Amino acid sequence: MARRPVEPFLWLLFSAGGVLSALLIPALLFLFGVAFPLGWMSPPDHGRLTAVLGHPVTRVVLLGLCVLALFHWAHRFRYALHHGLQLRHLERAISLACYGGALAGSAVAGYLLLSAW
Amino acid sequence: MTLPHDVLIVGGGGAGVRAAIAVAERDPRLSVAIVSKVYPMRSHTVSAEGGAAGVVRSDDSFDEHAYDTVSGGDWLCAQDAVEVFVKEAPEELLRLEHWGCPWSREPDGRVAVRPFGGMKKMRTWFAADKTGFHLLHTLFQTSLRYGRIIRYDEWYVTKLLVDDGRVAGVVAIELMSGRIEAITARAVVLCTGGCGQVYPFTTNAAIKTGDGMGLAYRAGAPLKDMEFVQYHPTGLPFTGILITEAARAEGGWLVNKDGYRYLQDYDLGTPSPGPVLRSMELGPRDRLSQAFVKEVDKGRTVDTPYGPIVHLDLRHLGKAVIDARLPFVRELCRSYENIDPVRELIPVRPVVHYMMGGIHTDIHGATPLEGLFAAGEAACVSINGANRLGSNSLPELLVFGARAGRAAASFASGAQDARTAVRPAVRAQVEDERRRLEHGLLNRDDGKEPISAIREEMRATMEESTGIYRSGGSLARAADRLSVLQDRFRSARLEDRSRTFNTELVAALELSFMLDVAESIVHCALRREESRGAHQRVDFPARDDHRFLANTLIYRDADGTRRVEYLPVTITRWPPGERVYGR
Amino acid sequence: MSEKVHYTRFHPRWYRPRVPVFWWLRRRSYLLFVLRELSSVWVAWSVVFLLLLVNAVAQGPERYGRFLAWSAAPGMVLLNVVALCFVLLHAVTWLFTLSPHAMAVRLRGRRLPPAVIGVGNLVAWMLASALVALLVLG
Amino acid sequence: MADHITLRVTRYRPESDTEPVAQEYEIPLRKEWSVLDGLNHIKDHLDGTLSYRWSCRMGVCGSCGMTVNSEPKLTCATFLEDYAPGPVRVEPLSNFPVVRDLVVDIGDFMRKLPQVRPWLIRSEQEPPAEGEYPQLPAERAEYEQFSMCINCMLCYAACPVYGLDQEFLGPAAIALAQRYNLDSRDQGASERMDVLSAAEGIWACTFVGECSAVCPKDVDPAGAIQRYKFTAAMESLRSFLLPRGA
Ligand SMILES: Cc1cc2nc3c(=O)[nH]c(=O)nc-3n(C[C@H](O)[C@H](O)[C@H](O)COP(=O)(O)OP(=O)(O)OC[C@H]3O[C@@H](n4cnc5c(N)ncnc54)[C@H](O)[C@@H]3O)c2cc1C
Ligand code: SF4
Ligand code: F3S
Ligand code: FES
Repeated sequence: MARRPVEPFLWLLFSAGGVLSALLIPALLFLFGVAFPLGWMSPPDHGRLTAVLGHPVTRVVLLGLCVLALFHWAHRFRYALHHGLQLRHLERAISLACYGGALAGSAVAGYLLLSAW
Repeated sequence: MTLPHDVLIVGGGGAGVRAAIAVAERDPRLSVAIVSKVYPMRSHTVSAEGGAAGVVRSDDSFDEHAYDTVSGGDWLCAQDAVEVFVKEAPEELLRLEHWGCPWSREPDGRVAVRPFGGMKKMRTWFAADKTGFHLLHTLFQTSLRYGRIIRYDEWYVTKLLVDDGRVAGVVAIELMSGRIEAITARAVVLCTGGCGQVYPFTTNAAIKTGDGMGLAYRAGAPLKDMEFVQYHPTGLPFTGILITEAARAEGGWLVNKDGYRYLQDYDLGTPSPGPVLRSMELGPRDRLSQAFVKEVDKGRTVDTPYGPIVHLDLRHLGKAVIDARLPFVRELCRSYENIDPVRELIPVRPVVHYMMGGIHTDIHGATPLEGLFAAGEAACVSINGANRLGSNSLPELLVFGARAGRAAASFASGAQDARTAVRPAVRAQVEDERRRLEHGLLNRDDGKEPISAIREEMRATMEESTGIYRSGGSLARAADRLSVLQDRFRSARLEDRSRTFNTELVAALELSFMLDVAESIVHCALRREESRGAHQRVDFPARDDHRFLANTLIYRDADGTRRVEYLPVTITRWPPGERVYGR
Repeated sequence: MSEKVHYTRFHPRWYRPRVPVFWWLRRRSYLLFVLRELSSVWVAWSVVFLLLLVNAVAQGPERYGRFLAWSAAPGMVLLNVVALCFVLLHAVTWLFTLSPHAMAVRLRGRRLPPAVIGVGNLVAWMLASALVALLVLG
Repeated sequence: MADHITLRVTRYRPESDTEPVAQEYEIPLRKEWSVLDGLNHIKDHLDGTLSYRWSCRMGVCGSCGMTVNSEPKLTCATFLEDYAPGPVRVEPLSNFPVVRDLVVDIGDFMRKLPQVRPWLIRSEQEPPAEGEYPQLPAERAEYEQFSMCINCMLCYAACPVYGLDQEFLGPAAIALAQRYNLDSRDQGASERMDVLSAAEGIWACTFVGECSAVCPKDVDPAGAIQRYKFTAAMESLRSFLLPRGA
């Protein structure tokens, strides 16, 4: 039987991403994606956000969230295509696209959250 | 094509799998195979609930277990076999523990024991109330370790091959494909279980049709003590599903329609709130079932569409005890009766449960037919006598399954003679059998009635004549009716001509075994003119040690005639006495 | 049976049903499963959205203002409402049905029942959300 | 309540049919009848050629699994009354090859089962004479749930991953491996690791969870698999960080 040595690590990333995104994303998305745009609440001013984001802990946490959530997506989406659409013959291409995408996204996130400040 | 082995085990229940492991451990060179008409883990051992007896506590002794067994069996037990049994039972149960059986535990980590009917001490090991389930799955899974145990799952054995007075193998049908093959062996061990299906109302699974008893009987080996059929006092009405004796052992009460604990009226002791060993609800099964019939006669039972019932009351035990010790009872009551025993009374009535009799064997599981061995409920080593005590059967499977396996292995190792090739006489038997199955049953065109009608009549006949109480007159009438049914079976009709998984063919073969078994039960019961244990004759209400302190042997000779003989009971240390409960 | 099965005269072919491509439309629970899996796409979208926000804040007040305007466009709001639904589906299934079964949390030697773990997760989720709101809203 | 109900039973006769067809039977509707009682009525009184498996009729032997109105069920523990007024569709279990009528081939599971070594492994086997291996009630409770599996195959019929990929070890086999892994008396977890953490083992499962939803014995194979994923991942992490097995 083929043992895939990376599978456990991918799964750990997937799981950690699942927990973190479940804990944090609903609130963030609710605020910035729905509540502020619809005017239910007034958005914080620029100064406040810079202050919050200026703190390295915030940025590290956000980076963690982004990276893990992206790997969460990659892993889950890969299986969704694999089983949901029965695209098993495209397995390699799908894995490449998914995990590759997550890696690329992580790089962008890293740049935005670490170097751009 | 023939499939050759050294030892062939027919039956994948507790006895069969234990025997197979014993063979594999005894002699690794032997080729051992299990044939079973169902996957082993579907065998009926899986349904056993209450527990398995074996002496473990320091306040207990082998002698006490032996005495309980012998007196419970109304002195019809072979006492040498009982002594072997009580001694080896704890060893076997421990071995099972080492194989992973999840026995329930005491707070300190030791194996727990519970009281059981007819037992003077707490010695019944249990795994909640799914003991048989855990026991069978543990055995089966352990057997997977022995890669050399070959299995023929879902093969149905139709005939024993006998070559010059010695067993040579079997003929079997592979159900998936319908192919009929000879499986040859130097030794055959029959572990095919009981025959409760000859009765209409039974705790036994659909597969318990006495095939092995029929196979042995037709091959010339005698059946023993067939008149002793155990009724379990607490089955659910309609389905016959068993409510385990453990329910009473944990403190359940049997009450009649007035809420009265009626067992006190039948010399079984006086009621006390908690369970008392060998008393009241913890009396032996024969006596409890008989008490029920007397209650019916007194009009103190409750009438239902499925006959009269009494109630089993567990409510005072409380939810915690029921969930920890009797979860399966609760599950069964909820699904099949729509009641919750935590709050409601359970309707129960006696139900056919176990066959004390079976293929006659010695304490090594050997039958009088050379090379043929038997163990488990199919066999009668005579440890159960006229009435089995609850929780003695599971250890019996282990002890005598292992013994029969070892004996068969030794026999097969010793029989390494020139008989590897199938001899012409055997080949002819195989051809005959093939013809009977293909033309006599599958493809016959002159069949008349469907088999289910014959089966229903057989069952009704057995219930009327050979129930808890019997009489000479009704037994004689039953004998006549059964021989008519035998004739009718010979012109039965099968609708299903398919080769693939033909369950109608299986049902027909099972029916024909059951008819033979039913006849042997009725004839043995007719001849035993006394009342003992589970055999109660209204026309001979007393035990008669003068004439009948003997085991019945019934033979079928080559010309098809029946012959009944008696074998004196082996008595080593416990002379016949009075059975005393609750005093 | 230890031998391999052979198709013979007596062994006609078995019927091997094929799984249809849209197998997950055949049962409600399967559909829910597929939706649950697809929530990951919306999780990924949320990450993108957040990164755009971070980028805008980093570029100064004016870019931040434009970001707010852009996110208030009807199309964007609609998109984010859908995303929020999926993200909530993810949070609910992940925290309350999946992980309670996947974890064996022990307290004083006893395994906690899944329901208790679910309640624990609920508390954690509320705390995390409150923290986010506090940081953002001040 | 009507006194009859229609069973629409899937028939497949391999000698003559190329694919399954439905056949209807009208049977009496009795309060206490299970779907299995209905099938037995058909077999005994209406059509002797119908094939299906059953034995204990008390939900413990695991023979009688079929698909009832699209759900995998033990037919002996599923009651006709709950489906009144009908009709009730009775089909073979999904994801398995159909041998005939309602009989499917579970040979695949029977071949996989020994691979996970579902037996107690000890570095040294002590003779029974030395007494039991002690086990506290709490230790027994650790694995009890996973020891309740009756091999009824409902979980395989419900698991879409198994339907798509027959190489997948499947819920019950993995749950049984976990039953032994979590048994305080067992020392064989490392021997089971290779098979379980193969691609066709735990990693193929995407936690659909239907296996646990349909399990009649509350075994929760989905939970068993997820817990094992965690164990296996931690094990990999450990051997990655401490490659020399320190
Ligand atoms: C509901 C219930 C509860 C019980 N509870 C207890 C209890 O608590 N304690 C206790 O000690 N005892 C109990 N018993 C009794 C005990 O369970 C049985 O006596 C015992 O399990 C019989 O085991 P066995 O191995 O002899 O046969 P079984 O388990 O019945 O196995 C028979 C095997 O033979 C095979 N077979 C039969 N005919 C053929 C054929 N023609 N061809 C091929 N294979 C064939 C079958 O496939 C099966 O594998 C209980 C019994 C019942 C019915
Ligand atoms: S895990 Fe449950 S559904 Fe699966 S085989 Fe075991 S008992 Fe049946
Ligand atoms: S349904 Fe299948 S995918 Fe996993 S959780 Fe159960 S095995
Ligand atoms: S017949 Fe045994 S589980 Fe249904």
